[in-house]
Amino acid sequence: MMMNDMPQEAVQEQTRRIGDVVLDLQNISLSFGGVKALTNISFDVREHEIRSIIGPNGAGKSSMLNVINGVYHPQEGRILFRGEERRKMEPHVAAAQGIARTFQNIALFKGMSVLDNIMTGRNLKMKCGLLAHAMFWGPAQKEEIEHRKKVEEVIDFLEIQSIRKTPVGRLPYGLQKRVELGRALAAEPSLLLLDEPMAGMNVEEKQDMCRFILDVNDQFGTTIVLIEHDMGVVMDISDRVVVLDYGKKIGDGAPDEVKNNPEVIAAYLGTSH
Amino acid sequence: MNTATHTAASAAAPYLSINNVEVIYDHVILVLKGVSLQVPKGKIVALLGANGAGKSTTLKSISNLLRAERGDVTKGSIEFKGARIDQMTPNDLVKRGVIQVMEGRHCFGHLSIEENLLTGAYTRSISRAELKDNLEKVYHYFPRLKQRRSSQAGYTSGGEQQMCAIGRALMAKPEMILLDEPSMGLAPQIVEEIFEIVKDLNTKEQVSFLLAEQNTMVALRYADFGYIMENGRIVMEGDAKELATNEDVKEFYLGLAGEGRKSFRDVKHYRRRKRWLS
Amino acid sequence: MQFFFEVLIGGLLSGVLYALVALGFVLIYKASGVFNFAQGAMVFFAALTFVGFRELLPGLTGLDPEGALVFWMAFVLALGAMIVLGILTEKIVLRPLVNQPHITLFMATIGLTFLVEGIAQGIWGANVRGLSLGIADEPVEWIMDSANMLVSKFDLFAAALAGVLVASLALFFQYTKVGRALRAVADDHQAALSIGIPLQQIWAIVWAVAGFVALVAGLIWGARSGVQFALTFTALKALPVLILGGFTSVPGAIVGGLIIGASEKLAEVYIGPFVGGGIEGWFPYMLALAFLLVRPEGLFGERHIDRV
Amino acid sequence: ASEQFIGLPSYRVGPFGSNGASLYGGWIDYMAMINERDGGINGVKLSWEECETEYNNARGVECYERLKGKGATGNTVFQPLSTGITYSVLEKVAQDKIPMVTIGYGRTDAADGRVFPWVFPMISTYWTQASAIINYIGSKEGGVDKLKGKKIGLLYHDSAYGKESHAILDKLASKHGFTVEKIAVASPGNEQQAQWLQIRQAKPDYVILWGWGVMNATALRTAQKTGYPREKVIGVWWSGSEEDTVPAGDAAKGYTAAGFNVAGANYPVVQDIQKHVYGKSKGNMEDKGRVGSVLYNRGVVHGIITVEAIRKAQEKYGKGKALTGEQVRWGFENLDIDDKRLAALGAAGFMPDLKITCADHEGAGKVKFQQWDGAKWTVVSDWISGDQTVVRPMIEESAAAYAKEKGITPRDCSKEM
Amino acid sequence: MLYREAGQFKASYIEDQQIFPIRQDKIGFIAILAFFSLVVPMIASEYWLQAILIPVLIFSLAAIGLNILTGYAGQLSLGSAAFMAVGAFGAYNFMLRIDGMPFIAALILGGLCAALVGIAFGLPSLRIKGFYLAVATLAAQFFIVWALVKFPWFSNNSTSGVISAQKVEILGFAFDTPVSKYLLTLAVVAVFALLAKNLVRTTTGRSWMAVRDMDVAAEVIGIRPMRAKLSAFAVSSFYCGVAGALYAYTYLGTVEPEGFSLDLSFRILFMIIIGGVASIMGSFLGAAFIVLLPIFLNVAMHALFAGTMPAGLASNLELIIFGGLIIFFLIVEPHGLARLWQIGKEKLRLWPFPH
Ligand SMILES: Nc1ncnc2c1ncn2[C@@H]1O[C@H](COP(=O)(O)OP(=O)(O)OP(=O)(O)O)[C@@H](O)[C@H]1O
Ligand SMILES: Nc1ncnc2c1ncn2[C@@H]1O[C@H](COP(=O)(O)OP(=O)(O)OP(=O)(O)O)[C@@H](O)[C@H]1O
Ligand SMILES: [Mg+2]
Ligand SMILES: [Mg+2]
Repeated sequence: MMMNDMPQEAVQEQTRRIGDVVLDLQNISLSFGGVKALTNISFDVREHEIRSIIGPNGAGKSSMLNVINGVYHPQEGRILFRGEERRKMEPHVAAAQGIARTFQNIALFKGMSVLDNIMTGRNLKMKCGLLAHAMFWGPAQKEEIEHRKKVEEVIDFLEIQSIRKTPVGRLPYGLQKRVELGRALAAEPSLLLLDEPMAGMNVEEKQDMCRFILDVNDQFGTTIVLIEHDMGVVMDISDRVVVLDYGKKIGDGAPDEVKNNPEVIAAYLGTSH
Repeated sequence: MNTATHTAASAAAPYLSINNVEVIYDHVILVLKGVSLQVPKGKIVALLGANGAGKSTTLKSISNLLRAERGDVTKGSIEFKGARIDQMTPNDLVKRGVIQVMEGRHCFGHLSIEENLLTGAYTRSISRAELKDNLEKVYHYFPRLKQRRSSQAGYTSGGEQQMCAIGRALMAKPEMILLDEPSMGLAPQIVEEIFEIVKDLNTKEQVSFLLAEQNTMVALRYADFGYIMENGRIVMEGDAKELATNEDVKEFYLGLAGEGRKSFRDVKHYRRRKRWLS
Repeated sequence: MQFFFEVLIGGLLSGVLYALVALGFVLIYKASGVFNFAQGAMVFFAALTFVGFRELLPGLTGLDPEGALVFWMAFVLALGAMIVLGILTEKIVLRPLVNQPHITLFMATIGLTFLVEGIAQGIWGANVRGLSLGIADEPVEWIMDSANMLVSKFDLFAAALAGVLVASLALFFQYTKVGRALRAVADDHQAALSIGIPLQQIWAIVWAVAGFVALVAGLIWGARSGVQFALTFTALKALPVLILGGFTSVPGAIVGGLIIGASEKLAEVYIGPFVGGGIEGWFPYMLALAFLLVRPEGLFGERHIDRV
Repeated sequence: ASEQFIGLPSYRVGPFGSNGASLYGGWIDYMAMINERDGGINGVKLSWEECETEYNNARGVECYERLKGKGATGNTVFQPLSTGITYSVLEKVAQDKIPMVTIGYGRTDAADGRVFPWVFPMISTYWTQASAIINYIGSKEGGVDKLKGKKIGLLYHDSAYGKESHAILDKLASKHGFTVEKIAVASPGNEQQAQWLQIRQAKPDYVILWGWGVMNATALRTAQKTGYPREKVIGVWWSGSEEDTVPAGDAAKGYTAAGFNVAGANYPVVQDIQKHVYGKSKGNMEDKGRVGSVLYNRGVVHGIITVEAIRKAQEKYGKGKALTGEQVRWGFENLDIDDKRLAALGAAGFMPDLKITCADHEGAGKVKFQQWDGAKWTVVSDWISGDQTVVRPMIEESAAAYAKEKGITPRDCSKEM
Repeated sequence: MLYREAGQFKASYIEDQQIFPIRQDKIGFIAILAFFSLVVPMIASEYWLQAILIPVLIFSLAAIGLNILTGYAGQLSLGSAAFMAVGAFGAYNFMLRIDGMPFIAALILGGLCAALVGIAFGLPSLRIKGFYLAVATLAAQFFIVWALVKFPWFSNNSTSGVISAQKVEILGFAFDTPVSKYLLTLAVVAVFALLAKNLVRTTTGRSWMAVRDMDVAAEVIGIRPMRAKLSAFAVSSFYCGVAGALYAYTYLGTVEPEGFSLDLSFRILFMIIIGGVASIMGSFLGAAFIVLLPIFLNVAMHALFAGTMPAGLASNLELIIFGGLIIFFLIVEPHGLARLWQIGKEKLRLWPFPH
């Protein structure tokens, strides 16, 4: 009963909502010393879609995300974001343009509480200066409270009310992942990059996480780039999938297409799937 | 329902046994509330449970790495091959054949992959040739590592680091491996491979395993016996095959509801979980 | 020009002496990630213990106080003391602090500095003592004669000694099992424990070796300026060497030493007069700082890895 | 009976702990000797308490405050033995009415007692010393007029202390027509290669060593290494103790240094200490071999001056009574240790005669020179005075500036008794 | 069960954002402040005020400064004493050279000088990390002290390099007694501590901590490491500078550049490590501990061994115990006294149940 509230129109709506290309990566190459992490890779991401990147370990998936938000600077290639070409750019500029992300090896601020971690996500939107903060009076206080409200919304959304004040270092892995998602969401990004958000989770937790991702995608229209090794998840929730192997693109398309691509099967999925 | 299997497990002379262990972090945070479990010789035992249930803590209390995190075993005892091991140093434990592969990789970032593997054999005094043999064996299991052998481990990808950590433990030639979330962050193919390796080591070299895993499906497929942990307590135990068919387990840990696997897209967003104990 | 080279060579040779102290830091840092501020105090302790025994022994044994036998007996006893100090440090200070943040360990070594200074002076008294190693601190004659340039015999001897130490330690770290384990420990205490590397043993070994290096440095420096409390300040000379060479590199210590020594002396002679002199206190630090801006991990240091 | 309390802010650890041990040893031993031999000063026993400062200003101030109220009449004299601490308590002592005695260190212009009634930089100030050293060099050259055209190197500790030498030497240089080559050594001074190569290059006729701590031994060592004759190196009194020459070993042989007291254990006053204090195994020195060393004897000088001032004050305020700080100050200001008194104290030739007045808190203004022969110091000159015609105006000028800054009206000494 | 937050609910975020969301804490804080500003001046002796309370307060302020940089922003610095020196000499020169300069303004200007110097020496932190940076801050330590000695202008050409602080007067009231100096210090320190507390719990503080915990991640979410690090250097040096000025004006009265030695920098570092990294309260606890410990040891040694032990040995024993206690405290609680306090509170919350 309960599992059937997703009516048929919703599925149609999904196909409808996908818009134009927002992020276009053209001929990206990246190497570290002798290691070629990415070789001549091109793909695009459309507005509102969930775009997954899969591939074996060391294929260059994380490096790809790092290229998108400016942590790595590719030696070759062009990146077009909302039609603008971005040459060398710094991560905080990407953040200012509405790109947020989570990390493969949790990169929360260990010494801070959950609340503070998520509050940092709103950093970009806060305008008050140092002196105002020191006084904590008038505008600074108002601003703080206002943003706190937003953050509480995120906390409610992710159902982590009970651990608000806990230092994140003490949380189990799965919850840390969720907090990290919260931090990214707090920035109200238009493009969300998720690097293995479900690693180390059991099925139930993965289901929760999927739900969050889908809801974000639905409710806020956020475009999502997702790296994930759980094929069940990837095939179920993505709109299109890119497959990387040894830094090269070996497949790109709808989940079903990719799943049946022999090259992908050989390189990644293996026969047991 | 699980009394029968329980006796079965204890009947096969316990090799590693944990009795009623209680662990407190930082003098105030009580994490394990009396955990008991056994690993029979030559078996693979899976320790399952949600995030924060205390799986890693259990493993660390065995390998005695807790103290480095200001955690303490305040009650209970841990025995391996009939001898108490709760006061031993990790070094002694490794020499006795118990080694842990920690969750979260923990490779030595500044050492190359090969040096990482070589440090794994620190406790053994073996000839150069034998060392080389061992190294080759690990490379045989993980060909990817061979390709990256001279890269600094800190710069390799997440999955490569995971392989490195497991390979490093294998270099110690252990009899009992405590594997903490080996599948985390690995490509499905590799997960499968790793479990094959586990099985291989288990059958060919009689290595016993206690593995904490979130990937219940795979874990139960390879394990002989399973424990399910919630909130610092063991709430269910049984033969792996039985657990895999248990309805609750199926629903909550395998995501299989009645008629089979359900799409992630369709799972509803409501609190489904029934807690055995909270 | 002759003067320039004289200053240059003098500087290079002094630099080697700085490197000798820096080496002790590198050893411990490399093996445990601990920035051992007590190294200076250890140099003092070692030298003081050595002269202490050297004064004591003739009275006890009736041997010739200037003889080789007394020298070596004192050396061995002092070395023994350093090893004991190393082992105790491991037991009392480091073991309980495994896996703690580096700054905590750093602070602990500052505490250790007080402890070691207090113990050294408590045992041997605060007296300032002379120390002669039997190598005169005089110019090498033929260089003096042929080029009218001043190159000290003593400094040459010290440089050679430092060279041997550096070479053997570098080899040890790179190619032996224990050396590898030492580097592993520095990266991740807990992971090192998990694969059975006996941290205790490893640390005791390193601290003992660092003690040996401190003893050598203490003898050389003690012979230069007397055995007195100020030997602890040699640490301050070693720090810029250390950052320039890289905390984790044994050869870096020597190269850093050479660079710092030479440029500090040249700066004092050629820039000093314009700003009123006495710039040796900060110049090496500024130089090292400027250098770091180009290479944040020093010349040969390991890069800080932060991958996301 | 009553007791006279003296607070001792001492330093026995840290880089100068070695110096401190000798100095405080001599001082405490002298006071102990007075108690043992004479039963105190007219029956008033001396009592004291040490307070470790580690040569650190903040701790010095804490010691000052802590010691201030101790004893029946409070602390009656404060002798910080650190210029930094001297400055830190300079204003406090006037408020608290505790005389401060700084012998051979401290604030030079405090020699003007009209502006600094509570401070006594006795025997000789740095400026007087510098002038005396030039006079000594002059005497070796056959008269100060022979200094014309000579070059004198000044190797100084690069700190406020070292720079005390600059103004006075510049003045003397222009007066006598020599040049000064100033070379700074960064603290602590355990490396002087560059400096001595510069000296080797400049070839000065003499080098004045204005050092402290490890800098001294290193200077002598490096002088040897660069071939500069030690006979031409003249040290100040903080560079002229066994603590400076012993660690330099052979390199110190021939080196000469100034001092306002001499070394040697054969003076009657030291003999008395040996007999009455060490004889009863009550000595303060852990290393008895250092009794009679320069710094030990300097401590004895501190003791003598302190005791004599109290004795003097008792003459006015009542013999056999414990005095207040204010009363002891009078004792200091009217101190007059002439040769006769010195002989009576068993210290003839041990320290210069000393007469303090309301205007002149320095008193003697003389130093002796001693040469290190490789094992001990031997006196090589008589008491040599500084050139007061140069020094005194400088002091008065500086003191007047201070008085102006602080709004102090100098005392009129003709009205003081 | 005195210490319980149960039953205290917060109806608005304003309430939850307060410095002391728990009522007992707030009452405790007010009580402590009242005690130190009303009771202490009446009962404390001159010695306590002058030699203990004033320095403890001043060092607390310096420790807060260092804590901002090291504890909150994660940039290890060994140059705090030098920044104090800049503050002291800065304030001195403003007082000296500008007629009618109000003291408080000079104090703040001195702090601003220190902040500027701090920013200059903070620039390398953009590239350099960890101990490399720590050693690099030694450059500041040595260079600043050298410059203050070398250029007589800073000390108004005093031959000895020592400056004597001018009289402190605010609105015609002269602060020249220990009590008044103490109250002035207390007021300045309390205000600045409050400001610091505000800073660290708002965006500025969060961006510092973010950079400390993981600078790549911080940058990715839009925090500019440069701004965060430099602002931390500026604010930290400002605090140290103000502390330095107070050190000169309400504590010692006269200061010389050499007084701001590396030793002092270490002492301040000890304060934050022993007190508690990233804790304002820890800064106070640490300062009190490090100021009091040597004094306590010295007094104790005299009480116990006066006369029976050679003086040199006694002094060395003090040193040994001091070092030993530092290590002991680090082992017992690596997170400092502030953490012990917190654990105490947590236990109190659970009390009488063990868990
Ligand atoms: N900063 C770096 N320096 C050197 N090599 C790097 C760096 N970053 C990535 N690499 C290399 O690039 C390759 C791709 O790495 P990346 O992390 O992108 O893989 P991945 O696809 O995310 O793998 P995984 O699924 O295991 O996380 C790896 O071989 C890795 O070693
Ligand atoms: N060092 C620590 N200090 C305090 N609490 C800790 C510490 N380590 C773990 N915990 C707490 O102990 C509980 C159990 O943690 P543990 O890591 O054992 O769980 P887990 O079952 O391994 O979870 P996961 O699947 O996320 O790895 C968690 O609630 C965690 O917050
Ligand atoms: Mg990755
Ligand atoms: Mg775990």
